[in-house]
Amino acid sequence: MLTIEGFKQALRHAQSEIEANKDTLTDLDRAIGDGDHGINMSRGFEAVVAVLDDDYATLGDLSKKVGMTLMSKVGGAAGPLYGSAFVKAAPKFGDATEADFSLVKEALVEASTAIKARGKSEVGQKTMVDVWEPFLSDLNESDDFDTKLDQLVGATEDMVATKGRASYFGENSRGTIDPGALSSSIVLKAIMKEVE
Amino acid sequence: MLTIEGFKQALRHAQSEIEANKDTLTDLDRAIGDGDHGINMSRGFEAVVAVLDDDYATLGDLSKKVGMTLMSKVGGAAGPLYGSAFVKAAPKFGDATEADFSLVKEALVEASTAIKARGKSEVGQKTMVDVWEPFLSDLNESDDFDTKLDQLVGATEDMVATKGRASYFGENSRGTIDPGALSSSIVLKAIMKEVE
Amino acid sequence: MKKLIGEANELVSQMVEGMVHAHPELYGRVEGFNVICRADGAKSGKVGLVSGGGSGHEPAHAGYVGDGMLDAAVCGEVFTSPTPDMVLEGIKAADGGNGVLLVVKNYAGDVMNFELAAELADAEGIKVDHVVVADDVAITNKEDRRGVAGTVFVHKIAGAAAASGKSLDEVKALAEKVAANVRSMGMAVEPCYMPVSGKPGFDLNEEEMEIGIGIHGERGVERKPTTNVDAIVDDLLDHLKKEVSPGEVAVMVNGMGGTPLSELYVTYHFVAKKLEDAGYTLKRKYVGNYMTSLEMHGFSITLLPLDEELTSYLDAPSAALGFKL
Amino acid sequence: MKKLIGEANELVSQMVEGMVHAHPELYGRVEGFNVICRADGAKSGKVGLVSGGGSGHEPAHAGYVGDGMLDAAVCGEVFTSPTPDMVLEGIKAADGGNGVLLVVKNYAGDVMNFELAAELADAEGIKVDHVVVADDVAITNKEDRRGVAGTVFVHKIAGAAAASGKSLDEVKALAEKVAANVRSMGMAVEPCYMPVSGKPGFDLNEEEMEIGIGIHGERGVERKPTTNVDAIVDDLLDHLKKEVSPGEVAVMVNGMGGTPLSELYVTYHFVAKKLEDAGYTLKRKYVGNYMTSLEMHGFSITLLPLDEELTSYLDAPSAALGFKL
Ligand SMILES: Nc1ncnc2c1ncn2[C@@H]1O[C@H](COP(=O)(O)OP(=O)(O)O)[C@@H](O)[C@H]1O
Ligand SMILES: Nc1ncnc2c1ncn2[C@@H]1O[C@H](COP(=O)(O)OP(=O)(O)O)[C@@H](O)[C@H]1O
Ligand SMILES: [Mg+2]
Ligand SMILES: [Mg+2]
Ligand SMILES: [Mg+2]
Ligand SMILES: [Mg+2]
Repeated sequence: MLTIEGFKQALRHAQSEIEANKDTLTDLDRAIGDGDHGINMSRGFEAVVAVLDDDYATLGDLSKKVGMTLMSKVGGAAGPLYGSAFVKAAPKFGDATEADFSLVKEALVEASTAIKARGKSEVGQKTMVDVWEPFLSDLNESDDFDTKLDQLVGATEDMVATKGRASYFGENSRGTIDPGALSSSIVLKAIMKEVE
Repeated sequence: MLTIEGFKQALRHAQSEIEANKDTLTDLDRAIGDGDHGINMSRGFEAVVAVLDDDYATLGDLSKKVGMTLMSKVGGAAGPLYGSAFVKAAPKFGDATEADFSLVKEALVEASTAIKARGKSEVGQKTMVDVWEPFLSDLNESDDFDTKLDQLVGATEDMVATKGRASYFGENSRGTIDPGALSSSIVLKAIMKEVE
Repeated sequence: MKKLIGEANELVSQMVEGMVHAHPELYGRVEGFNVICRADGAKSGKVGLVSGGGSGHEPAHAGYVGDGMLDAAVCGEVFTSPTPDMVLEGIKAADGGNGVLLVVKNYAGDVMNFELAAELADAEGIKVDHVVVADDVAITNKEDRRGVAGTVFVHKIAGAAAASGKSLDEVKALAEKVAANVRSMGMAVEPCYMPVSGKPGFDLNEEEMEIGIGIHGERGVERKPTTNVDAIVDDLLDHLKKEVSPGEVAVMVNGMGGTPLSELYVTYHFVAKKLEDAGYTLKRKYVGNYMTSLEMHGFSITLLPLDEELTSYLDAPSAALGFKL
Repeated sequence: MKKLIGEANELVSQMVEGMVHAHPELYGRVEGFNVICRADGAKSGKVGLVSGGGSGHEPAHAGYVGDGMLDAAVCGEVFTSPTPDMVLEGIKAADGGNGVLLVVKNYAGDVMNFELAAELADAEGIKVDHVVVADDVAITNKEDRRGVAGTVFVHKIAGAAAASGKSLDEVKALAEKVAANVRSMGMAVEPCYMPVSGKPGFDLNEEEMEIGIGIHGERGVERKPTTNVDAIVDDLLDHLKKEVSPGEVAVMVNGMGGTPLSELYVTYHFVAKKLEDAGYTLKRKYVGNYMTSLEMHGFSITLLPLDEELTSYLDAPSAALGFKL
């Protein structure tokens, strides 16, 4: 069950993991992008943590607030993508104050759909979509979420980017993990941990 | 006896020595100036060598031409100083086609006076004047010119500059030989060699 | 990495503060946002023109705010697209009641954030349209091309059209005409350094340069041994000439921020000679820092085919500090 | 050291070539010399204004040629005073029959070469006078002070006075008024590299900066651990405030050539705050690259006390690319 408190806990946990991986995210983006993904995510999740002290009546309210915060603090490509994800997940959570596995999954599927729609992207382009979509497509409550996420992140290493800044480097984008894939796995791990 | 051919030979020799010491001159100027003295002198003496193929009727004509060439090719502080030196030495050489030690010395004293007048400088300020003036003040035909010049150049190392760019560094100008002193010794050595 | 800044995370805000303080006759700041607008407010009846993006490209974009060019510039964090709420503030500040055109450089982040802002503005009843600039021929696939220095010509021409009283559709059509035809390509011999992380965009050794760089510190599409600028210009022009036919053009030699102006004029000297030899007529010429990448040492060349219409808008008066005419 | 140039010894000539080609409506070149003059020639009856010095300071000096400022700029080799014959060509190109004023920066080489040129011009019957600018407070002894960014204010004010029809004596008196009162000081975190030798002006490690640098790559008068720009500004202002009393001033934050404009505005932000707190009124503000030192990364601050006379000349129109008004 994901409670409002659990959701908050997940977001705090995501923030501390992003902080711990800030340099890694930035270095990955430096290799196949513009070197700011760790900085952007860190700025965004710091702002998210700052709004967690407020009270939220529903999971939907919290998710929407998180999305709006990310949207107005992250910037870059990741901002609208993560922002849309949480904003679009909100109606699925609706007025619920706690969500079981299947509601969480449904909300996350909404989030994933929002990312693809906003980014006009699909699986196989070496973006965060390559974590969100396959992770959710055949997700079971009994899965080892972390292992699955790690595999998906690792799989982006060998891909050639066709979306986002990494696509500028064509074949040379191969050999580096997509930074957005890694940050997505951090966020999803933190949420799934609270659902377990 | 300094003949016209000998004067030309001296200038060619000066040029090749300046070329060989270009980096040293530049590095000295880098330490207590703006790092162009070797470049300026090299540009100037290359131009001097280019005018040596012409015929000159008198030592005076040649000295004047050398001065004008240096004036219009060296630039910086060294240009007007060396330029004035050779231009002002010219009337002393006058119509002579060869000069004995005492005429050469008289002409060089004129040159030294011209440098001081143009630079509004005097002995002890850590400039080329610290080579020209003491070298000429008690010069005898039997002197070991090279050794004397080397000593004078070396003596500038411990001076504190009060003229030229090196003066900006005050006490910190101590410990480096004055680049103009070194280039002056090169030029004077080359000339004295042809007088011997 | 050495930076002449205060706290890295206050860089953009202090820069904006400095700009507005230095040029109060020209600039206002939208309270609480890193958004620069006209000191005298939106011009009633005029189509508003808004641009922006990450910071670090100065004088872009605030340097193009002024009579005859932009009405607002939205200044994101360094090399990071501004957020939709910021862009919305820019739109509101530029809205004179006759619609607002957004000039967007073709980056996933810029496009998404500006689109989101347009949706928000729409919801508030402001008519908004946008044009996407993608002039960087270093990228083969046209759809993925980055918006770089050519964007400045879009600002200038769309700005002059808006100032002359054209409608939103007309201004947009002109902006699209420029965007469709302008082409650029850049290179660098030294990277820039990200202020927050302190890291260079790429690591080059003494004998290497990057060809086909973007303006966000990203690596070029090709790494080569350094040569003199004569040969580098050949290289960039080879790409550009494939897409811009000989004829009358505007040419821009744009510095990346850390390039001495003397080098830009030497570079221009070669560019002009080679283009004229190849049958181009350099009708308008621009040399300087127009769209930079912090302290990157390098340059880009931009070509815009000119007709009378574009030329007259290019020559129209502009009060913008970065393009004063 | 990486340079975007052709042959190093042709740098200045190719730069001048590039400038004249890019701006034919503004510039002419004195045939065979690295001297830039007005495209439309000397203005009959107007006092001519000539400046120059070593190259590497762009936009100085050619960038200040234009209606309302200079009539000719003499471009020596990089960081090397131009020779008397070159300066003479500049004087001739600027002579409109009513005398010529030379604006000379206080370096032994500049002073001697310009003086020699004045003697030559005098022999040709041209009335020439000169003013020496020595605004750099980093040097304690006033006579030895270097001429740095403050020179730009002399160009502007003397240029406006000449354009308004003042006599040689009047223009000179105004130039001397500016020179007597303007004060500057600079610093750098990265050196510049001499194009011919390829060597840096000084070697700094990652934690050091130079305070009190000149504009020829020379070391500063003090080497210190790097700090943020807030503290650096305090340091420079401490020196300047000793010599310029609170009151109405023009302030210039000048980039050394390799400094991003974003950093200059952040720097200006601190400068403005601190000066205002100390009782100065910033009547006019200038932020940008005015007097550079190749790709050096650093800045200088210049203060000029203003009265109504100076202010009106400062505000007068100027067509010069580096100071367009
Ligand atoms: N069109 C897109 N669709 C999905 N994800 C994208 C898209 N463009 C970029 N991304 C993701 O965003 C990440 C980069 O984010 P970030 O560095 O913060 O933004 P920017 O690229 O603007 O600097 C990439 O690693 C990628 O996962
Ligand atoms: N006023 C002066 N009088 C005599 N010699 C001087 C004077 N100023 C400079 N010099 C000499 O000139 C040398 C520097 O020449 P150079 O580097 O070519 O010119 P610049 O200083 O203009 O770069 C100094 O080492 C010094 O010997
Ligand atoms: Mg990025
Ligand atoms: Mg020197
Ligand atoms: Mg970015
Ligand atoms: Mg010099």
